[in-house]
Amino acid sequence: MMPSLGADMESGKLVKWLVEPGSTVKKGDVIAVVETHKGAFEIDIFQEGTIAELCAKEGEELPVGALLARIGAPGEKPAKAEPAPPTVEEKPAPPPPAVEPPAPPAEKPEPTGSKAVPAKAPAGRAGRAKISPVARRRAGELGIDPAALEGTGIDGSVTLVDVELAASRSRPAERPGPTSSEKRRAGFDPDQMRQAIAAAMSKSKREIPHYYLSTTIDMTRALGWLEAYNRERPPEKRLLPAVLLLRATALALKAHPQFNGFWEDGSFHPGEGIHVGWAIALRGGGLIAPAIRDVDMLSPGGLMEALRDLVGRARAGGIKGSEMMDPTVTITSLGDRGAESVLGVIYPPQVAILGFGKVVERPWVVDGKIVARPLVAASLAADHRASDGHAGGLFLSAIDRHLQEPETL
Amino acid sequence: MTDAEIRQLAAELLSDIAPETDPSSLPGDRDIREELDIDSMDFLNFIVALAKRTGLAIPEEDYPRLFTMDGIAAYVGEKS
Amino acid sequence: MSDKPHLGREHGQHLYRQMLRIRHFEAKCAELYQAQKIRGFLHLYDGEEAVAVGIMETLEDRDSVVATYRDHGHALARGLPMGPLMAEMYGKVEGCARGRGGSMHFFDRERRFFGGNAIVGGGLPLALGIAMADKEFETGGLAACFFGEGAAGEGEFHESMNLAQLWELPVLFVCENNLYAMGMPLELAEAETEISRKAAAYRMAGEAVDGMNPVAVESAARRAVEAIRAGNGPYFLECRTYRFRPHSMFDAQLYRTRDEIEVWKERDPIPRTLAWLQENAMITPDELAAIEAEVEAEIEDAVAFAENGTWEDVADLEKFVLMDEVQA
Amino acid sequence: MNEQTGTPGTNRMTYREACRQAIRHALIDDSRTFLMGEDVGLYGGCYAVSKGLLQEFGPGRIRDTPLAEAAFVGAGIGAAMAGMRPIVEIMTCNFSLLALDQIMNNAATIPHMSGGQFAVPLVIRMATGGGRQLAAQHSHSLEGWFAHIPGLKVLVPGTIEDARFMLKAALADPNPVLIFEHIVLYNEEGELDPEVEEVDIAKARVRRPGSDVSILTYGNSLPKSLEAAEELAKEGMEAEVVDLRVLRPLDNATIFDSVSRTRRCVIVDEGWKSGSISAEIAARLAEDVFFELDAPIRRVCSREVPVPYAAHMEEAALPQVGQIVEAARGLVGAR
Repeated sequence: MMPSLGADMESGKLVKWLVEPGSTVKKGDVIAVVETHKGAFEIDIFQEGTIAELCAKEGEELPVGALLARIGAPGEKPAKAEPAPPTVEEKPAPPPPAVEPPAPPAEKPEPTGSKAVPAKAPAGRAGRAKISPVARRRAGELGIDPAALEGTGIDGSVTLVDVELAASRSRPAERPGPTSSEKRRAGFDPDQMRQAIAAAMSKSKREIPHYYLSTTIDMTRALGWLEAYNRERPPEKRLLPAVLLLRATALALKAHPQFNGFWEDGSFHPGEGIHVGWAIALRGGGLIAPAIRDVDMLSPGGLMEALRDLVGRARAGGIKGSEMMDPTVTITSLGDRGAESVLGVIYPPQVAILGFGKVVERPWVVDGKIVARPLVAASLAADHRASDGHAGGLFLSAIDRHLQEPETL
Repeated sequence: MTDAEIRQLAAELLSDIAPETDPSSLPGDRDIREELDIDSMDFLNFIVALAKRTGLAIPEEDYPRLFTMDGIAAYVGEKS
Repeated sequence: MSDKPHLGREHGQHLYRQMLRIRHFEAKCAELYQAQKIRGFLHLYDGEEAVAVGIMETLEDRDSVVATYRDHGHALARGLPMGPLMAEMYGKVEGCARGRGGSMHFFDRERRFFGGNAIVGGGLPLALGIAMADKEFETGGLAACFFGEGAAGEGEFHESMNLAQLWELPVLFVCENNLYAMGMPLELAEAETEISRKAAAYRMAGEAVDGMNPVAVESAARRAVEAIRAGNGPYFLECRTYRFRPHSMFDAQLYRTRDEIEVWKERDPIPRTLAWLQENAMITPDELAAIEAEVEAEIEDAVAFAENGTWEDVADLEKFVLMDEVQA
Repeated sequence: MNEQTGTPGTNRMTYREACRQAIRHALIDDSRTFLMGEDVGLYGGCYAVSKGLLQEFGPGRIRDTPLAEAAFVGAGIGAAMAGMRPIVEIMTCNFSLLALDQIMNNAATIPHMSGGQFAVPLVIRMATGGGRQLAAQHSHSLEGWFAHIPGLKVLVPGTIEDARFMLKAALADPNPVLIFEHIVLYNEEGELDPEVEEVDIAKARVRRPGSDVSILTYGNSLPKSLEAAEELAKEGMEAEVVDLRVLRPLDNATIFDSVSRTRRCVIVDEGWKSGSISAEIAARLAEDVFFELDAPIRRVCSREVPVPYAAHMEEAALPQVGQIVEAARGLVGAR
């Protein structure tokens, strides 16, 4: 058929046939030259077979879609010279050699009645992802491809929350277009990060019924062990107290798995592995909490290396998206400066966040006597849908117990 | 190393860690951790770098002497 | 016109002048329409001038007028200045409705001219309400409501006739029976072709009068107005008249014969009135020439006024869709 | 005064009584005001709204009319143009079609067409809506139709307070104002805030704040929507219910603000969907706050049938609480 070579092309003049009846053609062969108001174009073919009949004459002006030639199956005899009765069509007209994509395969019918399951493959045009207008706009602002996200909205559509969550989990560095390098540092746009934090934290406070527990842990043994450990090592091999907090938490989580995982679709899903999101404050504001994977399986030295690597890359903007998606639980530790205690906000869909204040020297009663001890306030903020306070108390106690046996960490 | 060289080195190492700051303009008696907003990991990285550049061991118990520029200058000057 | 022995010289000339103003004004309108200065529908009153002139002679400032879309004659006879009328037809903001209404919708609040209404029968209920207000506020005023015989086919006509009589409202119903509702001949439209008899069905006082004679119309209107002001409720005047020109500018007049038009033209109120004035020595050639000159000058001024007018700012398009206040 | 008064000495009254009090006070406040319509006097009003007013104010102020909607509505327009402040009652909005010429061609056009010379300070009250088994010539909701017409204001009191005070604001307005009173609401009873003595006729009102979905509605669909919101709250979904109150001119600001906050919207309208006020609102949302939407707009409207007589059929034809709940619930997806 006369192909449409442009939106404004209505007809074309067949200038020259480059094949004749009986010619064998294959996909990509040029079979004719057509003249249009934009000039002459070679017409190539998208089929294989034998030219059965040339329907259009050279010099003829034909509208788009008009029959140019019939193509038979490979090897098929060309039609006889005298025209066949017009009612007898051996083969349907070939599809136009246009650049239309093949029709999408028919979608498998969704099982009906399973209302709770969001339809993953949207039923829209040609499998196009369903993205809400605001989600699309926000994704554009954040430089995220919304079509790549898993939609949780109506009919599996990608909603604003999906975009905000993805933004908060992934590095929005691949943002296309010009960027204001003034504002951006190390791959993060502070405004975008603020928005992402705002979205995630708002969602958390809106949807997660938090409960909070805290306890004070005597760090004498842990720090003493650490001091001894570090004394024998050059600075680059030394550990930070954070390593002990991470290890103690990871080991406690093994015994209390209800704090390690996600609340999704109305129920708790335990995490596969203990991947601790470590909250890292970025210079100049903002916060990300990428995962250190399998903390329970790392040695203190290995963990320290992982931590150093993670913090370094976080500051430099080199966190992988998967590292943002991985955490099964989060720890926020204030280190040696800042406040004495912290009560965290759970990062949805996780179910718990541990908070460690700075280590402070305080009076402490040991064997009936008041002595100065380095203490840390440890807190647990947990999702009451997934666990109860009693279990939370046991979990905090387990962390304390592990910190009293630093050599086992 | 002279006092000035030590201070210059420290400022250079610190600005690697806190690139948006200007440690060289820091008053010598201020806590660099507060002034440059560096945390324990940053500080440890600073110690690692300082040890490497000066060849000093810098045991952990000496860390508190390295919280100010004046302290760093005195410490490195004394040990090297 | 010997049946009007008391018609004075001055008044006779006045009637003539008023009709002439309308006739010549409209002749100018037709010319300007063909010159595309005036667009839209243009319905000329040519032949019916005696009705508006005769009725308006009897009205006072406190009275109100509800007109039809063939409203040029009503407006001029009511005393609306010619310039703003012409400007209205030009669509200029200096028009009597800011160019919003055009030929069919002349309005003048000051002269209690409640608009040319282009829905046949649509003005009758308005006249009732105006009359209710006249009654409530005891102004002594009445509402003169013009409509064609075609309105008698509308429900609004009958509802209004009934309600006006029922509530004894001071309404002067003026039916301009020109025999054709657009192209629909009266005898094909109405079972009862004597429109004034319809009033009787509502127990309303009424009569039919020669609408080609301004003096006859005026004297009938005086009787009507007197009765209304006496508190007797509404009055119905059927004025039998004829329009010489087509319904509007784009009308081939397939529904009537040239002969019929010629017969009616013999009764043209303007030459007849002039002839009568001349026969009775109530007008001198100089006076006639002066009247004609005055009328021509007035029209010339009106055209100039319209030509010099300005277009309403498009930014004001939505102005008055909703009013900010009711004018005092 | 009569059985609809409610408990004497308190501010508790029915919607019907609120309508009556509104008329009564309007008649007391302004001698230019009168009530005119079919059976408003001797009969006391088809829905008993004007019961007792003839006795109090006499036939000059409470005018029974013949069955002639075009004439008495048109007379109301003329009287308004000539300085009065009429209240015209049309028994039910289906009958308003007999006066549509007057409302559309005169009341709505003359102010503009006269270049601002003639205002039409008229109020037309009419009963609207279904739910009383009155079948297809007494049950329709045509307010959306009238909201199509520039030059009119269209009010839809959905609360006792609005029934009580909208009339006053309408009469003070220099434009033709149509008030649609829902027949099912007449018997609704409620407390009037003694502090409130007037209401605006320009703004929509948030009757119930919420964060998850906006339900935009009016009239008798308002109580249904509030009930639906309570249902949704049990499921943890906070619906914001916006009472449109004024269908023309629509309060875009309040509508857009609410939907921009909740990002989801269900429009509940007892009118039909096709070419309706719900369609208009949906179109405006699509035009102006498209990029705030996080889900498609949903509408719960009457089924596209003449409202039938049989109770179960009528119920099926009109918007119901369950449908509103379902529509809102469906918008939040799986999260």
